[in-house]
Amino acid sequence: MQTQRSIRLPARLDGSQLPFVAAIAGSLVVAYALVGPQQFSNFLTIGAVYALIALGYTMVYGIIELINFAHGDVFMVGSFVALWILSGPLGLHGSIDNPALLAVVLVGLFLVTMLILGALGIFIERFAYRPLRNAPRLAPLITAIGVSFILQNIMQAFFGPSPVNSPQIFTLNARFDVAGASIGYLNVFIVAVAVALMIALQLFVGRTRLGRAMRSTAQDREAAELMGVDINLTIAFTFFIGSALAGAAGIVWVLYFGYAVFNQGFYAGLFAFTAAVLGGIGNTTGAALGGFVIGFLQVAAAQYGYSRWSEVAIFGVLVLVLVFRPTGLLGQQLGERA
Amino acid sequence: MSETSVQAPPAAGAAARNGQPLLELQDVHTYYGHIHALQGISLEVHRDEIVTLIGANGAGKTTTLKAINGLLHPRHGKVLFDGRDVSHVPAHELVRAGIGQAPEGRRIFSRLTVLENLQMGGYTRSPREVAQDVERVFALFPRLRERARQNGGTLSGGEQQMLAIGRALMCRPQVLLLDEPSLGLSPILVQQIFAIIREINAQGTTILLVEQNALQALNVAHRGYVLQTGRVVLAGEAAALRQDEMVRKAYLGEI
Amino acid sequence: MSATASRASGARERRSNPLRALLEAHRSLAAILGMAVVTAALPLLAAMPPLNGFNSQGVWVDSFANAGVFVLLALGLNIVVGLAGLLDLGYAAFFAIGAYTYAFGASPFSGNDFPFWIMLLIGAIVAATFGLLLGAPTLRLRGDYLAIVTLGFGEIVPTVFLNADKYTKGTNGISGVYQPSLAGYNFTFTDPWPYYLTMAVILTLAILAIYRLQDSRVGRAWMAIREDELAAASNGVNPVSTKLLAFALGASTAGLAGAFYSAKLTFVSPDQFGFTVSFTVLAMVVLGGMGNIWGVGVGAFLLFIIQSVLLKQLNPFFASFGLTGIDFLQYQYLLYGLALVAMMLLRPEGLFPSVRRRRELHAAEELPEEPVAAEAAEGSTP
Amino acid sequence: MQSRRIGAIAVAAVVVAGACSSAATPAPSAAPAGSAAPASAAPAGSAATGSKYVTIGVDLPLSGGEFANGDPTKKGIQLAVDQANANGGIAGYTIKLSVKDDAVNGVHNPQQGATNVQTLVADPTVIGIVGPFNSNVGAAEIPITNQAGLLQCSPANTNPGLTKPQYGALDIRKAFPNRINYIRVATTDDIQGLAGAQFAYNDLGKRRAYIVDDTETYGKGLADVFEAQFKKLGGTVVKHDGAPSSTTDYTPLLTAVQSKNPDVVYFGGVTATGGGLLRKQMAQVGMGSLAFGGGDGIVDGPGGVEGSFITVAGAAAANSFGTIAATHDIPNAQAFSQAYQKAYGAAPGAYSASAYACTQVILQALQAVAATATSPTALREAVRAYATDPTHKFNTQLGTISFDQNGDTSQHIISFYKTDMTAAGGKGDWVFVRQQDFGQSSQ
Repeated sequence: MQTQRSIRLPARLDGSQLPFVAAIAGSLVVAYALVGPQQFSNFLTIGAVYALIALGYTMVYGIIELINFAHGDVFMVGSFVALWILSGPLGLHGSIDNPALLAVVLVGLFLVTMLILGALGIFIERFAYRPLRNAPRLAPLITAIGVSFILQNIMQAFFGPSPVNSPQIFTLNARFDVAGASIGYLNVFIVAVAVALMIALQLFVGRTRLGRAMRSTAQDREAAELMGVDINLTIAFTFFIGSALAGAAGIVWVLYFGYAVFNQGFYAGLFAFTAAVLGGIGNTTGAALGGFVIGFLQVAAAQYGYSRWSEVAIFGVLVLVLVFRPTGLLGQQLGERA
Repeated sequence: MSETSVQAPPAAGAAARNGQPLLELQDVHTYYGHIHALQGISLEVHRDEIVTLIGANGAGKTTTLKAINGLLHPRHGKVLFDGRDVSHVPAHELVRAGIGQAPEGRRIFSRLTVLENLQMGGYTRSPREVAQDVERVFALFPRLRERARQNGGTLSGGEQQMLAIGRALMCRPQVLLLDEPSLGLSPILVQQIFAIIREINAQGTTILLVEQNALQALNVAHRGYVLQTGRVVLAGEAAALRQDEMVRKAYLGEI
Repeated sequence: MSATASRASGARERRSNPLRALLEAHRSLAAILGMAVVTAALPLLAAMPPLNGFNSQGVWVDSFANAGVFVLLALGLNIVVGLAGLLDLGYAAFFAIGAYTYAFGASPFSGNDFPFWIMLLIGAIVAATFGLLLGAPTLRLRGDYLAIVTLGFGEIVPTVFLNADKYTKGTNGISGVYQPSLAGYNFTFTDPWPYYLTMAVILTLAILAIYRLQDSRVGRAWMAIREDELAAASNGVNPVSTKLLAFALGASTAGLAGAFYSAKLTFVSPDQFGFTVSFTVLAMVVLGGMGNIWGVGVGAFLLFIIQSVLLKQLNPFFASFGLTGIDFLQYQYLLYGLALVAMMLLRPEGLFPSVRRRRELHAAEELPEEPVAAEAAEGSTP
Repeated sequence: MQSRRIGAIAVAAVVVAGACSSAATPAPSAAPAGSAAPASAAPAGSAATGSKYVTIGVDLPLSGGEFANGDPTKKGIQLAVDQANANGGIAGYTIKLSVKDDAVNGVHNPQQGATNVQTLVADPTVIGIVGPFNSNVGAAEIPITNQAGLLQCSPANTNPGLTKPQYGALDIRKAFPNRINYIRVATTDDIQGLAGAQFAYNDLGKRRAYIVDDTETYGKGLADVFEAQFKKLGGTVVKHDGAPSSTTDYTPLLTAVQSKNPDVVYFGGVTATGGGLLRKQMAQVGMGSLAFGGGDGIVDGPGGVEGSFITVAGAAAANSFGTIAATHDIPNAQAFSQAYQKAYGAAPGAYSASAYACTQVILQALQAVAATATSPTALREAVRAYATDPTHKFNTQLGTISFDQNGDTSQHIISFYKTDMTAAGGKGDWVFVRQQDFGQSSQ
């Protein structure tokens, strides 16, 4: 059987997790002290995007040990789908000032985009990865690169090679002042959506039948099969969720940055993948944490005038973390399995 | 040992077991790559029986189970379950059809809790049935109730075996495949496990037991098959097999 | 499976085919002959249809020399990925280090003018040193964690060359890098042959060296580690030093390739060594057939020619069928992506899988742990 | 993309003229589209048979994200050649194009560029190359074409290092340092950075500049010159950040600099490497009212043109200024734009006009020397010698230009533009402010 992998999460908060929660809270305080309230909001926002993408990486890795390099491009497609829905069928141009209408549009946007993207994820898995499930490990890695090229080129053919503007349905100057900083409601919304999706994912994976099936399949595919789990279905479903979350990240992206471009998935995906590894690949909580860490590093580099070196900082931190914690911040320890 | 010592053919005991076997293998051949693992296994398991497969390392016992549970599909021959040819049905569907298994090495989901492991066992069934059956398993293995919230990986070997059997029972199998349930357990635990196997059988579950501990296996089983290099070399009533000279020499450690 | 077991089966294979047996017995000779034949045949092919329809022979030879750089890179990465089983996603970093080392050693920017032939070696040594520096703290990481660390390294190195502009001319790159000379003959842009022949010699030597390594104690240790690190370690193989050696050798090959590359292009800049280079080389190794030296070489050669020559001819190609309305160049990466997916689906083990590896693969597909592990354990319990 | 965009001029000028918002616009000539500059230079009566031809090589990035740069540029060349052929060719020659893509995996690649020019050098019918687009591709190509003596005209390179000896150009044309073969129609970054600093300090009265560059050749070069010149004038540079083109989120950078109270933000780079996004996000963090400036990399056409600065930045593009390294009062601007529109159904790209001009230079050189050359080799050399002779003047889409002893354009006029969001029918456009000759400060 394969080495142990799992999608792990704390099932519920108990005493053993207090140090963890305290560490997170402490890090947030330090982060706040280092960059101030305005940048704090900035890093939470961009961190949320990375975290959402990283979740898909980590789930797919957890279940089939594939570094799905096309995942960043799935996120990119998500941005374009959201952009298209807003400007195409909905025909929007500017902000929506009626909060009720805004809420309806947002709910619809998230539902439709995430469904479409989930379906795309299933499609990709079915045709590019499933046939290679028993092939040498690197074969699906190469098809992932191929899929990445394909997705980029298709989007480029449809939307052109330049950034395409999307209607920004949030009024940009809807902001409130707190602690001497001016925080956009959009930022709050994005962080809230991301956190809500992450909690929903935790609950889903932790508490539901299908979630259990996913974790079992990740741990021991054959044993899960002997429990009556349809492995193909479960893996497809994992892709569905991961891709839907990437779709959510894509929506958040167009809402926040107001544009999409065919190659935006490359670096976003790279950073998100780094986030997943930083957190301990296969671990959903770790992926989310990693996303925020990377967001913080970018913001801190900008704050202190080292933006030229922000990539070096990110990968440098990654190397350091892995040297001292070879399975990432929250990764499972090796040798757990007897 | 010689093949001339084959005693009663499997059909001999069938008179007592009316009608069609619940599970039947007809001349099953399987391969691992170029290795011809099973070279024509035929056996049958009737309702309410405990049937055991015994044999040395590499005789093909576990492989036979894999041919039954769908992890391995026979290249020739058939597997019939309840009269239906299931040779090429995928493993997860066979669970639904009523074949449950406690796999060799237990294969507990170590980072799922005991309760979650049991819930996985009942994966094919409705939540309400699962809740009922969890109680049933807890009644059978009180230890598991105490450890319900613990991760599977933290259990001792005996507890893990109980969990593996309990988990297999969760799908309400018509036939339960047990692969080496006594492996690595202390003698006392072995006794307990076999007692439980009897009890499960008494409650109406057919059992196909793969054991390397041939004596214990033949003690609980009604009938048995002796496998050697992918073939059935001997078959018969458990009591008869216990008396067989070759079995005694080769598997029961008697001289 | 232990190393000795697969070697034994390799030996069996050898006996079964006399020609193969002869060639394998004199593998060095075969490599030299093979490279000589290839080196002679390629320019001849280039002068014949259909190749001469695309480009003149000289341009083809120039492209072949460029392709040689990638063949060399692929051979080096194959040591790391194919032989030792370590996934390296930042291989371009060592390529960059080799290229910059040569640019420092022989360009008007640095004021140095060391001979190309010495710089080739120095480029390899410097790259290997960085390989050791990166590898020492990280090689104990499990498979894919190592992959991401190397990926990070692959991003860091060009960024350092970009931002340390005092020492590297930053984003402008170092231009006017000196071309090689040999016995008074100066290499020029107008004559691709010296580069081509030099590359052929380098490749031949590299192939000989890698064959030697593969068949040596070290090669067996790599294979053992690739198959089962724990078992290898318990059999006296030191996993860290063995992996480090693979890493350093892979890096030095890339450094060599980098030095040649910058000497031929006469220009290095940070953006030539990005992520896509690492990925392209990895795709070459996997497509060619990991672990198989000739397969990897052919895979790299084909992919390079597809990328830099054939895909660029899409428009003239389709125009010859009267299709002129569409700009096919624009869709070359769609085609490239489809080709990558299709090739992997059709031949997951690569175009030319090594015999050894193919056997492992197909056995692994169906082989359960049962006969190997479980029933062995069975016997050991009372 | 370490280059710059020139030829938005065409687009800008047309719309300016159309909007009548600038008094400085000369009336465009009423010449019909088909007879734009090069074609009219072809003498009548030279109607040739198609049997005799020469080739113009094209080397541009034509795939991946850089298609956006390369394709409209290529079409500018194509337009010039088609017009020349429609008028009976040049001196009896039909003109063919040999188009090469120097992008690999979607990114411009020096090695591919080198391979491409090797191919073109090997083709005896090639009399000149238009390209490359990117400076680092140029650095790999010029040594080859220099050795071969093949004329190369870049529509987009502005890095001084490619031509000027004091920036190391002699290393690049090492084979024949005094035989110039590489020319370009765009003024180098050093002049434009200087002009930008003067405009910000003198015209706009700004004193505290925040500079961001995209870490690429064009952007960083421009930003560094701007910084030096702005300080020389007495201004303060509050911070100079580098944000690689992979940057998507500029809010942390902007937030960090807010407390330093800059009164102008200068961007070294092009729209595609972040110019538009930076401006857009300035509005997002409440810095939208600050002046924003850049080089010709952001002066790339009105709103509505795909991927242009004003399109990407949207309403936030207001209060921006930019420079273009060319004269504003271009002859026949409208004719070119209309001809392009007619041929390709789209407005010209940022570099279409300069690519067109490069082609014009090659064709006019061919016209001048065709009669004297007896062999393809001689023709190639004659074209090169003619085009690079500083005494020869070329009548191009960018005005009358010649090339100095390094191959740089003689034209050192910088035009200044500001955004006007009411222009172009409310989509916003760059409007001409003034122009200045920096000829003296160019060396």
